[in-house]
Amino acid sequence: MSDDDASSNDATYTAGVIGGTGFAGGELLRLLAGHPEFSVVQATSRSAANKTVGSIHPNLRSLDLRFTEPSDLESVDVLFAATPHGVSMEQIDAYFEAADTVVDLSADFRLPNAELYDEWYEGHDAPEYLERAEYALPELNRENLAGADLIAGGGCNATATILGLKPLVDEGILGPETGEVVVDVKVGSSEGGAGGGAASSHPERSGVVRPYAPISHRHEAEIGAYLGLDVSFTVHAVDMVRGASATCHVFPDGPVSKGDLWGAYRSAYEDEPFMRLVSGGSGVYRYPEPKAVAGTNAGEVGFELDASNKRVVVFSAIDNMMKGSAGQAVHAANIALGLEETAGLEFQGLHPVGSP
Amino acid sequence: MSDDDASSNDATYTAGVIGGTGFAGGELLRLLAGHPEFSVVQATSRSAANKTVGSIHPNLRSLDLRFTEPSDLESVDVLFAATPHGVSMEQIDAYFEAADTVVDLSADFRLPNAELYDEWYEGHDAPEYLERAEYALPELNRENLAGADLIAGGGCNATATILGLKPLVDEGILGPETGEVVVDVKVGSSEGGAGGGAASSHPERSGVVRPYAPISHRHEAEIGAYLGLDVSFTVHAVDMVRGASATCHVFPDGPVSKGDLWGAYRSAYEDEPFMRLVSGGSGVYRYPEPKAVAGTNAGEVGFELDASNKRVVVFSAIDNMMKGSAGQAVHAANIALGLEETAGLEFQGLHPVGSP
Amino acid sequence: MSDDDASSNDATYTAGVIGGTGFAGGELLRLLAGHPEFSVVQATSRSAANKTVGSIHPNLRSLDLRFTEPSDLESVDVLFAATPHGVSMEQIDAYFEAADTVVDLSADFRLPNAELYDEWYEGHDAPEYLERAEYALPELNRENLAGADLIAGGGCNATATILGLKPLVDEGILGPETGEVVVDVKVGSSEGGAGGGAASSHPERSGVVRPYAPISHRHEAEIGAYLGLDVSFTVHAVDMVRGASATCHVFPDGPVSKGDLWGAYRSAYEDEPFMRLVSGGSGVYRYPEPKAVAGTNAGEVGFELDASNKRVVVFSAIDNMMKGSAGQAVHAANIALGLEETAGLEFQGLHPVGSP
Amino acid sequence: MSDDDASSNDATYTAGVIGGTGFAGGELLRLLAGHPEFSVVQATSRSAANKTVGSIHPNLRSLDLRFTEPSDLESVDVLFAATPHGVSMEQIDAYFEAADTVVDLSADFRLPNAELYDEWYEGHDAPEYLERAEYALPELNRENLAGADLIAGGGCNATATILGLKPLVDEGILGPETGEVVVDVKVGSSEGGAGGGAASSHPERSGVVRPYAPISHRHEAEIGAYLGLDVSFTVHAVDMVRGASATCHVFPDGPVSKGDLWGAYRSAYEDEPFMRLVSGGSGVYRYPEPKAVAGTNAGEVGFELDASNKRVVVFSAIDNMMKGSAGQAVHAANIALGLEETAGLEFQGLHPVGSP
Amino acid sequence: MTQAECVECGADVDLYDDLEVGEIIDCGTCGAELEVIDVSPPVLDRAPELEEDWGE
Amino acid sequence: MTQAECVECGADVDLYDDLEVGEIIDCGTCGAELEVIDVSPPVLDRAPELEEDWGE
Ligand SMILES: NC(=O)c1ccc[n+]([C@@H]2O[C@H](COP(=O)([O-])OP(=O)(O)OC[C@H]3O[C@@H](n4cnc5c(N)ncnc54)[C@H](OP(=O)(O)O)[C@@H]3O)[C@@H](O)[C@H]2O)c1
Ligand SMILES: NC(=O)c1ccc[n+]([C@@H]2O[C@H](COP(=O)([O-])OP(=O)(O)OC[C@H]3O[C@@H](n4cnc5c(N)ncnc54)[C@H](OP(=O)(O)O)[C@@H]3O)[C@@H](O)[C@H]2O)c1
Ligand SMILES: NC(=O)c1ccc[n+]([C@@H]2O[C@H](COP(=O)([O-])OP(=O)(O)OC[C@H]3O[C@@H](n4cnc5c(N)ncnc54)[C@H](OP(=O)(O)O)[C@@H]3O)[C@@H](O)[C@H]2O)c1
Ligand SMILES: NC(=O)c1ccc[n+]([C@@H]2O[C@H](COP(=O)([O-])OP(=O)(O)OC[C@H]3O[C@@H](n4cnc5c(N)ncnc54)[C@H](OP(=O)(O)O)[C@@H]3O)[C@@H](O)[C@H]2O)c1
Ligand SMILES: [Zn+2]
Ligand SMILES: [Zn+2]
Repeated sequence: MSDDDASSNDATYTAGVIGGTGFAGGELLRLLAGHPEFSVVQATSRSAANKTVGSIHPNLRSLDLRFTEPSDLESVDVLFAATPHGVSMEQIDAYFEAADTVVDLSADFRLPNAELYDEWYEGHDAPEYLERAEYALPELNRENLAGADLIAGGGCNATATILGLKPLVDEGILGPETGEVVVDVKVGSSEGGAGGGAASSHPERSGVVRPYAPISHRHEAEIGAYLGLDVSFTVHAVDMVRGASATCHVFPDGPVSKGDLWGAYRSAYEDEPFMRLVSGGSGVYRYPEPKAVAGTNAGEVGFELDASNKRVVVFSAIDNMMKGSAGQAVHAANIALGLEETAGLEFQGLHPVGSP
Repeated sequence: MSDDDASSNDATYTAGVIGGTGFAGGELLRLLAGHPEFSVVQATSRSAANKTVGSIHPNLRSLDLRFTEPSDLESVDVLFAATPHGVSMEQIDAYFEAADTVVDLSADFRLPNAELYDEWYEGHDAPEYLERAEYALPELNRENLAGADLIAGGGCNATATILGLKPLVDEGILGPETGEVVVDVKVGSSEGGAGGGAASSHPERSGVVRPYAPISHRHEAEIGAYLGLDVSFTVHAVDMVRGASATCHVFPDGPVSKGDLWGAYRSAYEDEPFMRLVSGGSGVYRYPEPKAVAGTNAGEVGFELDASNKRVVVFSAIDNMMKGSAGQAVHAANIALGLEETAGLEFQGLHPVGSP
Repeated sequence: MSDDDASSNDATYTAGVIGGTGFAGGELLRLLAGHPEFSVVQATSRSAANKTVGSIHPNLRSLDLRFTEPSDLESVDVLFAATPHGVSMEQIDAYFEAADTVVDLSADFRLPNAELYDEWYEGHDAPEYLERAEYALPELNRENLAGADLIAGGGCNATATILGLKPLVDEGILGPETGEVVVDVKVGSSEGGAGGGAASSHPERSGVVRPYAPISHRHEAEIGAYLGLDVSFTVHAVDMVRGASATCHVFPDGPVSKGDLWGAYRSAYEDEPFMRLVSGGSGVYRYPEPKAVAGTNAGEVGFELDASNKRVVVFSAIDNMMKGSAGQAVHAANIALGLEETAGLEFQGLHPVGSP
Repeated sequence: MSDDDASSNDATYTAGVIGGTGFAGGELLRLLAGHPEFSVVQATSRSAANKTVGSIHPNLRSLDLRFTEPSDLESVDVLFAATPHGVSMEQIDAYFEAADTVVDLSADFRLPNAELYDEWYEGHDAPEYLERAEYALPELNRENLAGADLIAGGGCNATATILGLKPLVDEGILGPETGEVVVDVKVGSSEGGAGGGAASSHPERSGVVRPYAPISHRHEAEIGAYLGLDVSFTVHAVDMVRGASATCHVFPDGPVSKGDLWGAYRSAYEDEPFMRLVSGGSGVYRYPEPKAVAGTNAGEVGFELDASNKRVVVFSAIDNMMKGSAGQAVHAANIALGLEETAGLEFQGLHPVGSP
Repeated sequence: MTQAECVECGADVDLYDDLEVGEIIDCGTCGAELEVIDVSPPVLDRAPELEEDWGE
Repeated sequence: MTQAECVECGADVDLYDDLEVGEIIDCGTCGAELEVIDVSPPVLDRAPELEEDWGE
């Protein structure tokens, strides 16, 4: 295969990726290398410095780029950081020395203030940046992303949940005073990152329905902060690699009709370039499913009304590596820089597809 | 492989299986052929009459038995019926002509009366048998199974749910007056039986998290009838063949402690031969998981207390083909006939195991 | 999601797809809708006429197109046919009435003459087209594809095998006179198309290593015709949806060095836009694997030299829905029409990825 | 669940398991605890000493036994060792101090002499035991197992291959002088043991067809030693947890008929309690498949005759954790001690079953 | 119960007494589908293969 | 940027200017791990294989 040149000449912006060997880092590299307005000039790794990107990410074997040490940052327009929690808050000043715009995928800058951060995590090193940072999810926060210079990618489970519930909150069907909101999430193994331990080995992780966060998942903090809802949140690992699916069981105070629900969801997402409503219909795919969006930046949302017990069930499905991390980051960067929102994110996904 | 003789001489009871080519029927044949007190004398099939049992169930290739037409029932002590809903209620008189004891795995005799049946299904042909039938789940109904002559196997999702919630109901932690009970179920593809359509084909069914019964699942009727609870019930198909996992999100009225919960679950299941409490602990398997019980008649139940929002999360896992159907049926028959409860059900399951 | 307009104005060529509900048809629709030089004006189906394309292919929900009956063909520049064997040979005159260029994905026009066809299939309805048709695989037949008006897509298993062995044939390392060539193939479930029966149901098809064509697979005919080799061919179904992997065990007559092999493979594929050599190296992905190319038109080829018994083992991996069918067809059409070879086929695949 | 008492009183023999936390060790514990003639008195582990067996093997939660340090061996009748290669050869004297009979599952004592061992491994610490040891596979070596005091379990891929080819060797259809024997093996992830690294993580290992031992697999040594054949051997990892499937492509010198083949295989295996011939027939399962034997000690063997190129294709399928390791070890111990051959190994496997 | 020889693998196949000409049974050893050609004495032949697609 | 030939597959490998003797890089064509033996002119050799278990 003839080599792609990682840096194409007519690209408008240079980009770097910190944590380039990771799962989110690999997806960032794929998206940015195929993006018409970006040219990747650096991907960092401590463990694979000097190696080709393709030695870690086999789909990127045609990319002519080698990892370099993160201690040696090149100057770029936009720096994407995809490291574990805690790294970016330590390095944030160095990042801004190297770049005008920083997009961080960790939890370091997701929460609006230090108090909330301390409640769910363990003390912030650079709290002064918390207010400056904008939450990356365009469906929630598009108006503040234009021109933002510090962007904090949302958590994948939080993203799925927020996309499912936001239309109900916006329409007042759901609010801090309404009843219980149960969010039952099912996720794939890529959510754990590339470094998995014993529980992530193939023999142990195959075929599971495993309650991996029965209670107290930190993504509740984001959901509370941005939707104003206290949710009862439980996450299960299931046998897929990519994908996050949130089923929200909601009990509105008063009567709600299917028309109300369609109204809420259509007005929220009709003009969104990446959102699809999937509720009923015919055939095999009647509700949101992770595999229908796998590999893409799309989010599917749908609902059903359980008249008997006044419940609304909301389904929401994303690819955690795309809409739930790297895709969301690129989407937000597109908005921040004033580019076409869908630039670099056009892939439509596959059918048939197994468990991508 | 030298042939097993399907009918061993010192067996106490003869058995027949209606619907022997089906998934539940195949498991019944396996269990009964390996049972020290049963000898299988007939397995029926319309589509595979004259063929060996092993031509359909490859694990039973050593069983020396051929399918025969269901129109031609042999006299047996116990007749197990594993046909789709509606068949047994039509044939029940014929069944009792052929056998003293009938164990039916369909929904035909699960509900306590015709009114409830009509509410969830479409009119019963033999309502006079509804009261006579005993629900097969020993953990719920052991005292009525001894000597019963018509036994109705529980639904697999209902079984998982009832096993999870019954201890809370027994202790008064949960009742008709307490708040919402959300039951979010994940099931494997064998639940659909052998006859699957387009949605069950491997390319479409692999890797899914698919809401297949978002609302109004008929197993709610059994749960309501036997636990006195209206539950908010949603079932998802996930990528496994065997297994049903129910996550119950429960909001007790008053404060509950972990001690209360352990008390409730231990007093309910401590002496049960097939129930295991799995709540926390260390290692890879900390909560109930279908794959830990796959192939066995065991049920795992566990819980977690979400202090912040007064929620109890209950996890429950079974193998739908065993505790959820064929195993439960044999367990109930053992009790009905006064045999050792665990007879024929001793298999301990596998580790490691993928997606059995 | 705002609708994609299936027919974009500045597209150069109009296209139609016969068999649009099928697996290959769906991939053709995805590729052509995203192709800068094509605009899809028709997708046919008998079973889903009038339904939206998205009702069958959930990834294409944003495509604004409905299926129409195949009896009612629209005039297009290029007609792609993705129907079962036997349909195109009956319809070929009608196809040429509707279109200037026909790309057929079935076996109908793959073989060079009627004699060979009759040997492996059951009599050809339009043998006069056999010679006119060009085999679609560019790595084998690029020079004859420019300007071709009837293009016959290769079989997916044949494609994997031919890509693996051709460099050895070209270099004279392998030929009709050399020893046994054993080709042991592993394929995913999408190879069977959308219409699967009992053996393709999820419970039966999951987790298999199933010899589904132990001998006498028809793709041997293509391999014989285009490489001049009689191969010992066996195909196994394994648990993935997409992908075909061929392991060729080859016994050259004389001594061969690793340098000879690298020379053969590099000279064959160094300039090929879709071929990658993967032979050894470090990390997790050291040889060709279907999942490294899933969703893409790439082919991976690699080898190892078993000095002890003078065997060369050649590994070859493709996505059967792409390089093995729809991607190959679009690639060939690009060449036939003089377009950029990679147009519409730029997707780089995913990492991590499960079993796509 | 009421506890099983690991040591039942009427058991004839006491047993210990070295490497009890491993995959093979866990299966040994399951089999021996359920065996009518054994009582498990010790299971060792360095990493989990003092922990319950159920904390590692969730299926054995009812077993009342804790791991102890391997340095502190109890006296037993039979000691099973399931440690990585190299451990048993160092400890063998200590083992014989603790036990009358030693069954080792590693490669340490599999080969008949030190020369062959040195050729494939790196120097033996206790070569004097090599001749004393008996290869555990009863279908190959039953006559020497009775009364043996050192038994060496076969490699799982070697076992699958030997079971497939032995009938042909016995009948003289295959021999050192006949042509190439290509053995193309597909295995599950449990073959790698519990300690897997990056390549065994779920995201990387799912959905693979990965050539993991393209050439020079050490099991060739056993096959050569016991069948007298040099085989061309290649092993692929596929997406299952349990199972090894060997496809042997064989080219006999002279003409062979289907009758000859049936004769060879029937005479070899007709009286074998664990072997099944599966060759053609009807339905979904026509040839050997790992999932048809998963969880059992059965081996399936079948064949097809490729008249056109004088090839015989032999298929062979086992569960690597059973017939390929723990089950084979217990089977051999049964023979060594003069017990019923099938004792403790009666489980018939499951249908349907996914990827166990 | 009488027996007949399987034409595919040579194993004995048990035949129930009321078996009729034209019935199809499968051999318990090799699984081949066998047609009853005659009943006294019993003769079996391979049943015509249904062109059954079982996985491609 | 200078180049050296991969000893495994013969392809050219781009070498960054500050590469030092002893560093390990992988060939972009065949993936082989190569050790820098000399820098002027640059010479590569196969890096000693780590006995890495990658899947068994
Ligand atoms: N996976 C998801 O679904 C997902 C979704 C949303 C958000 N995220 C967030 O994205 C981030 C990355 O997640 P991931 O799943 O891609 O994790 P991952 O696969 O474990 O990758 C982490 C990357 O960070 C690098 N790294 C680790 N520690 C570092 C340090 N101290 N300094 C510099 N580099 C360091 C690692 O490479 P070297 O060790 O080679 O340097 C690796 O490239 C996390 O914050 C995660 O929460 C992930
Ligand atoms: N699968 C589960 O997880 C599960 C769990 C709990 C309860 N159940 C219940 O168990 C029953 C069987 O389920 P399954 O999953 O085993 O279904 P299945 O695989 O579809 O099997 C149905 C069986 O019934 C036979 N049959 C169908 N219609 C018949 C008729 N009119 N008369 C006589 N036999 C007939 C079929 O064989 P022929 O067509 O060859 O006659 C087949 O053997 C159902 O009622 C189901 O609700 C199943
Ligand atoms: N799947 C692969 O990996 C692969 C690889 C290489 C080549 N191919 C070839 O590509 C072709 C399609 O394969 P597939 O896997 O996509 O099969 P498929 O999923 O079964 O699709 C077949 C399509 O053809 C239509 N169709 C069937 N009979 C027809 C008729 N008589 N007239 C008009 N339309 C008809 C069907 O739709 P309606 O019933 O709605 O009309 C359906 O859309 C086959 O020839 C196959 O050999 C497939
Ligand atoms: N897996 C298969 O399919 C298979 C098939 C045939 C044969 N075998 C053979 O069976 C043996 C075990 O394989 P496995 O797959 O079960 O491996 P595994 O899962 O890695 O287990 C190895 C066990 O050995 C223990 N161990 C490791 N080093 C030890 C030492 N120096 N001294 C004492 N105990 C030690 C480990 O426990 P602690 O670290 O806690 O002590 C662990 O319990 C191997 O020799 C393998 O070749 C395996
Ligand atoms: Zn036979
Ligand atoms: Zn190289």
